[in-house]
Amino acid sequence: MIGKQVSSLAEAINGIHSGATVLVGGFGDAGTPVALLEALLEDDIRELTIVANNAGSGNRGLESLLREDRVRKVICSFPRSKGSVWFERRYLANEVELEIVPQGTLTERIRAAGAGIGGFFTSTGVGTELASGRETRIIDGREYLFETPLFGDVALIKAHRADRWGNLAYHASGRNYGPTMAAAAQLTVVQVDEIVPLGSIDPENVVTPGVLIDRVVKVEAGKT
Amino acid sequence: MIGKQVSSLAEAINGIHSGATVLVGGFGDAGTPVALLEALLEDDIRELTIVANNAGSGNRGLESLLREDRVRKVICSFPRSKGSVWFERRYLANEVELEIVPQGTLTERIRAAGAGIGGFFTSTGVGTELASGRETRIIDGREYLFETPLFGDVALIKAHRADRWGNLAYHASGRNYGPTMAAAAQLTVVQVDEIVPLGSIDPENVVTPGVLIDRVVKVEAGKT
Amino acid sequence: MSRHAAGPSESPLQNVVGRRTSRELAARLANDIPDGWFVNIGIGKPTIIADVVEPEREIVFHSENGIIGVGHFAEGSAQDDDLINASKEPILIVSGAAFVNHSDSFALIRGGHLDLAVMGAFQVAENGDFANWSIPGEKIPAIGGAMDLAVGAKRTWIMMDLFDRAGVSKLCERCTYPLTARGAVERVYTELAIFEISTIGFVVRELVEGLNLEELQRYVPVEIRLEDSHLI
Amino acid sequence: MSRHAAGPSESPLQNVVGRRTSRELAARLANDIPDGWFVNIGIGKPTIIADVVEPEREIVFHSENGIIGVGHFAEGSAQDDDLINASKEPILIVSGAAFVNHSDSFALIRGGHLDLAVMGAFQVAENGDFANWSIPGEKIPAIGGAMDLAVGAKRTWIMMDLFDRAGVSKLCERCTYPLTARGAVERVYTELAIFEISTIGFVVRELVEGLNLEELQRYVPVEIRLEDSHLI
Repeated sequence: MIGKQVSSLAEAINGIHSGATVLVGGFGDAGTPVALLEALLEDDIRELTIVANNAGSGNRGLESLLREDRVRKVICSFPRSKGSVWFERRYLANEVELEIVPQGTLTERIRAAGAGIGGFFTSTGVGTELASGRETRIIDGREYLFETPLFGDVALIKAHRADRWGNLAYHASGRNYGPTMAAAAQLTVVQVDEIVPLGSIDPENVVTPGVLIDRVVKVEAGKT
Repeated sequence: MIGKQVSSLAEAINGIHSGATVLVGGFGDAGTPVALLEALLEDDIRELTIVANNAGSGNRGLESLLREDRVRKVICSFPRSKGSVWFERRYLANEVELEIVPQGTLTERIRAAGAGIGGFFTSTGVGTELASGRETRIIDGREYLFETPLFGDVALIKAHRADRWGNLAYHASGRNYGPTMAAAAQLTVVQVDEIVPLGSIDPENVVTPGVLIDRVVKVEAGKT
Repeated sequence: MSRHAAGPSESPLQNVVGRRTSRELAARLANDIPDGWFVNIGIGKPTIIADVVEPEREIVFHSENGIIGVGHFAEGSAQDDDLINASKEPILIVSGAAFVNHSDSFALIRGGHLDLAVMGAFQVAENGDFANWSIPGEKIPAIGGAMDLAVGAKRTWIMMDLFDRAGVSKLCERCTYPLTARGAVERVYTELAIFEISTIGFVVRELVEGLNLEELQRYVPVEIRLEDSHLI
Repeated sequence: MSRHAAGPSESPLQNVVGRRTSRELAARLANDIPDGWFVNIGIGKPTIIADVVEPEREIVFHSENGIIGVGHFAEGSAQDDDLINASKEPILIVSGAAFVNHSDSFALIRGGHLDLAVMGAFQVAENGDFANWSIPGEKIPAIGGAMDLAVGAKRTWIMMDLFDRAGVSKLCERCTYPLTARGAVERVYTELAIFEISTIGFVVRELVEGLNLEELQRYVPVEIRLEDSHLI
């Protein structure tokens, strides 16, 4: 019987090692797997490369990992975020590296990793300093940059509802990077608000199919 | 007020010209916009390039267009289909051209067109005769083929339900190419079973957002 | 021709009577958007547009974090942590809205499916180049969706203060900050004037009440023309 | 060593007592799939697997037209025109199923998310190459999802008749038909025997009742070995 639920946050993050590349879902606080990120603090996991939209949001989650000096590098689109201070401190002290990527390129690179695409051409960033030294190509008269897939060792995402096969439904703009990141990591762990019986998510409305999910952990509302 | 519904099949296909490249949704009969395809016969539209999974299915739709000699070329993955004979006749008589594309590459090329991707690398087809004379590249030790976007002048698709903004929900495996093709053509026309009031498709369950849709026409069940 | 930038102490032309507040400017911009357009309203000031648009208008507002059909800002108990715009402010959605994932949201953007993107800028040049992600010497850059929107949306309009905090004009001959995109900007909406970028550079489409071209030109270090001077 | 192909009139070894029907072979193959695997069952014979799998098993069957969780074939009034497998046959879905669009379905395939793909073949070579889309001289090629599955799924097993209609072995030293993929095949399930492809070529994992290796080898023009002969 397929049962992807695990009963504790410790079990959910078991096996995540120092030095891992971690895809972290969320845009601002929406869809951010705060409990999973906080759980990483319980283990001695360091030197993480974090791939996320923001370099922290609010005062928990990535912000905690940055504060506790667990992060070696952040690959993100928009580091600045209200209420977060630790990325800036670490960055200005040269204690964390930043790779900044346009948001659409970030999500498309993660998609490529999950979809078996070896690389792709996008016009985003053409003519900017991000293009400097990069492979470009004119296709049908338009200039494009070559971009490569962005894989994670782990993806930590949040959804609203899961069944025991790992089928997921999200809530509102909490969906954001979840469906894309779920496909792009060796190990995909989901924090959900509720676990429902198999078959109770309408097959038409499953947003992320369970085939992409390894572990599901329910987090009580208060603990998020 | 945004109102994408049109009241007749004639209006739905208005402006489609001879020589157009037409993306046609459907896999077998599921999700095939038969009424829209049959409507093309009413006008003197010829020399079409058809992009579809199959070169006809059953005895209507693409099969009718092939029978009536409206098709110059078919770009598809699996031409053979039970109950369809006209593609084979035309093809063996050199009256229609065939470009055969692996199914995943077909849908990804259409996605690229709709998603502003100038081209991409896939391993599908490596080492086969489809790779002959084509650009290849080794990325992280794996060999890939370069593939280009596949645009349509028109996309004809079928969905189950639409609202007046063109938001769509599908039924079962009738979804197939619809969401991808909707984004890849200058003009996207949808045949639906029913038109529902704005707001009655849950925002979580809209599969194709109306931004991609130009015209919606309701086709009575009897009229396929 | 030498033009003078204002001093660093405060923004010029503060006392022009018709000077628009952000909400007034957002409403003015909304009036220029045709019904039926799908419009990204980015982060910061442009997000106000969805809050002030007249209720009978049907413009569909897109937020790059996967919302098609952004409505008003959400207040009090209507706020939902998972329903925020790209500025991370709580919002409502309209009837007919749809949620999509991030990859699909940017496929819409890059694929040319949005009629318009409205965003802020640090600098806009008369050739349509603009810069809004990195200020040399400032601490941390932040791109967000701006580069994708600028190359992907059918049109880019900038909505911004005409002067930066030091009182320096954001309209310029050529951008000196790192570019977001080349030649993308069609229009610039500011608190004092609305500009179009044509092949001859900045053309004033509208000056607010109490402001004339000569006065404005004194603070803008690149030539600005009135619409009827196009062919001169 | 010379080996003889059967005559064109009919398939060899028709009368072997343990020769499996397609449904028996599908059930046999299903027994080799671990619980919890996500498995594409392509078109043709492999689609039978989802119909014969034991009800207590939890194997999730994928059909490339966007179905995750294929169930039994649908009969009578349970048939739905929009719910078909990749062979275009009406099916049911299981509890826990999900529908995805074609691009997402092939992203799953190409991205390496399926544990196994089972498909038919015209030829399978001892180096793992196989051919199943085009027969030179035949009229119309048809690729479908085979090339994507062969490079994308973690494993490829072939389920096919051992001999073609002319009675010629489909197992061969090297494919002469256009390849679907190089070196992809791990196992071959046929009505008479089950083979594994190892670094030394075809290894017999199972012969049906009433068949011995020498007898089978007479009709197969490439060396086949018993499992325990690996190191000889």
